[in-house]
Amino acid sequence: MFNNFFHRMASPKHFYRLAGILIPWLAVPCLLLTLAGLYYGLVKAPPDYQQGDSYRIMFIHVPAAWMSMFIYVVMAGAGAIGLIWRIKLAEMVAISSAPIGASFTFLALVTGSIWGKPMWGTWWVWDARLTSELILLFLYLGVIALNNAIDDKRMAARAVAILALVGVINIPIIHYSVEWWNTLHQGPTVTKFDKPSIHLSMLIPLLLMAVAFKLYYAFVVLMRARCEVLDRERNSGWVKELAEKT
Amino acid sequence: MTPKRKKRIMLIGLMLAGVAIAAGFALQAFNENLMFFYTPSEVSAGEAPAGRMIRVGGLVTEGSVQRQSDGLTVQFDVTDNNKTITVQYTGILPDLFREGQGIVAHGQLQEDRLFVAAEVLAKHDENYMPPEVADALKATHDAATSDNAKKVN
Amino acid sequence: MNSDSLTRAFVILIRRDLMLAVRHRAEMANPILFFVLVTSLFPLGIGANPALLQAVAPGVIWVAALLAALLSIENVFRSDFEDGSLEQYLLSSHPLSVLVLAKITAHWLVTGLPLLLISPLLGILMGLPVDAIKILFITLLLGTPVLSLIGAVGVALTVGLRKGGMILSLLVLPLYVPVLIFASSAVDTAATGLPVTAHLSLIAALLLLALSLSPFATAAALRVSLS
Amino acid sequence: MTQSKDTAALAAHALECIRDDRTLFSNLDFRLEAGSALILEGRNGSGKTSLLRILCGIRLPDAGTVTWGDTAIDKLGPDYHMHMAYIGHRDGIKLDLTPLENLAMARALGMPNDITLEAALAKVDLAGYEDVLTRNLSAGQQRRLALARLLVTDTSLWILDEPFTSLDVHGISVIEELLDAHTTSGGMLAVTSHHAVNLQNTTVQRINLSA
Repeated sequence: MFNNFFHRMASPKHFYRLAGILIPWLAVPCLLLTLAGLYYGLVKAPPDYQQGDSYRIMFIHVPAAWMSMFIYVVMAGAGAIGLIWRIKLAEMVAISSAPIGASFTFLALVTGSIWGKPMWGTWWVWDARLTSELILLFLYLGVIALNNAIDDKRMAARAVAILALVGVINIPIIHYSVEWWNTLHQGPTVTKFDKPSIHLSMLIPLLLMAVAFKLYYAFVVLMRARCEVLDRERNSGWVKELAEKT
Repeated sequence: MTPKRKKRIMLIGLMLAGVAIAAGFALQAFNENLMFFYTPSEVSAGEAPAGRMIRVGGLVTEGSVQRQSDGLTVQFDVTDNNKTITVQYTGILPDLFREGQGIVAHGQLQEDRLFVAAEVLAKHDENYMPPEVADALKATHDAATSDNAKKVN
Repeated sequence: MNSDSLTRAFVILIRRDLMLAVRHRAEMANPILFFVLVTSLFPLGIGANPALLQAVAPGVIWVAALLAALLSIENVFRSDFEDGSLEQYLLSSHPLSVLVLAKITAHWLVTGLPLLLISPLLGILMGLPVDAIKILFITLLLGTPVLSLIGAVGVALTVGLRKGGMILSLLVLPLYVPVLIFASSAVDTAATGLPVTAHLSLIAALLLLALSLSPFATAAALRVSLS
Repeated sequence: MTQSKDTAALAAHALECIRDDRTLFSNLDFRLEAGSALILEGRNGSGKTSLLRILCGIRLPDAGTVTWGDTAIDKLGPDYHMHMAYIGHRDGIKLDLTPLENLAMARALGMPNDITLEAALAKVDLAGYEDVLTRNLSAGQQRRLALARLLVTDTSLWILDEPFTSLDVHGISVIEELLDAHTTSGGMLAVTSHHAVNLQNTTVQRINLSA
């Protein structure tokens, strides 16, 4: 019963319509939050007592790094759902997530590097966080390459799901393994239990940007998945109808 | 229950057992000192081996940094707010190196308890605040450093 | 249909693969030659300074072993895919994951074991102390099966592709990183005379984890690749 | 979960197969009973091989299900595979093993029966070749060796993709006899062939995928 409902909700046609409605409702708040976050982060927030103004890159760097991991987990989770319950939609979400995740990972690496130059005196160090983020980028690239290499879409989706799952098991292992080189990267700031060791005036723009990034991911993944749906269902009646209408 | 299904359950059981034992091994490994990282207290208590490459971490004691006449060799004290050890390093120090800052030194402990570092890494801490807040905090919370020492690890 | 027949299938499959390997002796030698050659290129490339060599030896030997494993791993399913044997494993009345484990075991015996046996010689060439050579041997003993097990998943995902080789390294190399770090730092630590039991138990943990999960992932990937 | 040979049946329900944007077949239904044969006909690329691979459970259908004794085959897994044998385009034999070694492997992978490996080879007219490397056999002999795999395990459903490829007239009649014997003893057969398949004692059901 539940299963039936779920399958119907996840039917490509239904999803295509629903996503079309949702996208503007995600994109507009995303834009507003980004503007607000940038304004509070770059203009309103005071300079840091130690790092001066250069810490401000954190408002891009930190949310991007969060997203890079969050998206990988979403991708693996969607892949698993697609693999186990054969829900096509989950497969499409998994595949659509990979390039977005790779972009956020790349963004986190680049901004981190720009931040590292004034702070550590070097663009790059083989530090634990940096290295595991770099490997995460390779994992994403592997997923994308595998998806591109397999012609059959259905087969590609299942292969990608397996690879993403293997990767998700490995991420904590990779993370701990690279911690063996003593780490230069700071410890967690916001998630510490007692109280975030960041001043409220800096925390607010950081959280605004984090939510904006999440919304960005949500509407871009929906857009990509919509394209994926059209591509995969291009022979079905409803897509042909849609094509004729426009 | 068909024999096939029994076999399948057996395989899954084996798999879970493997994962569990793997976790056991990993936990055991993490209980030991993997990184050969020691605090000044541990060094003072004689827990750190001499003459071998180890890591020592802590805060640079205020006013302890002394440059030697060659201009490159630096000597400073590192503390965890309990015990203090003296570190000697020859080379260029990282930009973030300053008194009161957390550092990690990689090197050898000499017989005379002097730690000769081959490498010194500075850590920028995870605190973000405007300068005035930092000043205020410093004035009121001198004891907060004990908390910081822990984070350096 | 008891577990006896499963054990028999497991043993027969390993024996058959070993027999095939013996009938292709020349191919068997390739990974090990590669391993020795790559390692001996380093003294030529970076100079024969003993202190320097000893410092890089653990990393160099392990990277060479890793590349040798990567080069040879494709054969684990390639010929079976081409002649249709893979379909027959899939349609066997035994669980595919067990057959896959047999294939990986045979492959390790043919390619991983020789690397292991020749590694002390390379350790001597690179000027490692005896204690470190012992640890090098143990890390290879525990680590090379992990390379085969992880590699098999990658091969299973790419076996049906025309240009599988390049993608294979992209898929597999990032996953090899933990083994490389744990193993080479174990040898490194041993060379400075410190105890390495913690490192070794971590590599053992990796081996057990790979042993328990990889056959299932590989089997699932093979089903996808053949569909 | 052992079905006796006469109760089990293979059935396809509303099967659909799409490849490269082309619907090869859709809404395909049939039922294959013990003692009968299914012969698939159709042009090249009409989906015969795809259908056989779907029946094996190697390939997933784009819609519909295949059942064995009223249970979907992807639920049965090895419980289904122990009842069936498949010979595809590729022989699934190792050229660097002897015929005997090849058959020993095939037997270990399935449910062994009582026939000796030598007798199985004799049945496909390969007596005397037991210890020759398969590489040195002719293409027709290699194909017959592949078909000999059907004999060394205890299976009721044979799925054969172009079994007569590279066989000469004599070879074809040898194999046809084997197939006929299999169905008359209660076995099932799903086969594609460019040649006319001549099964005298078997109920034959034909499906033309090009139609």
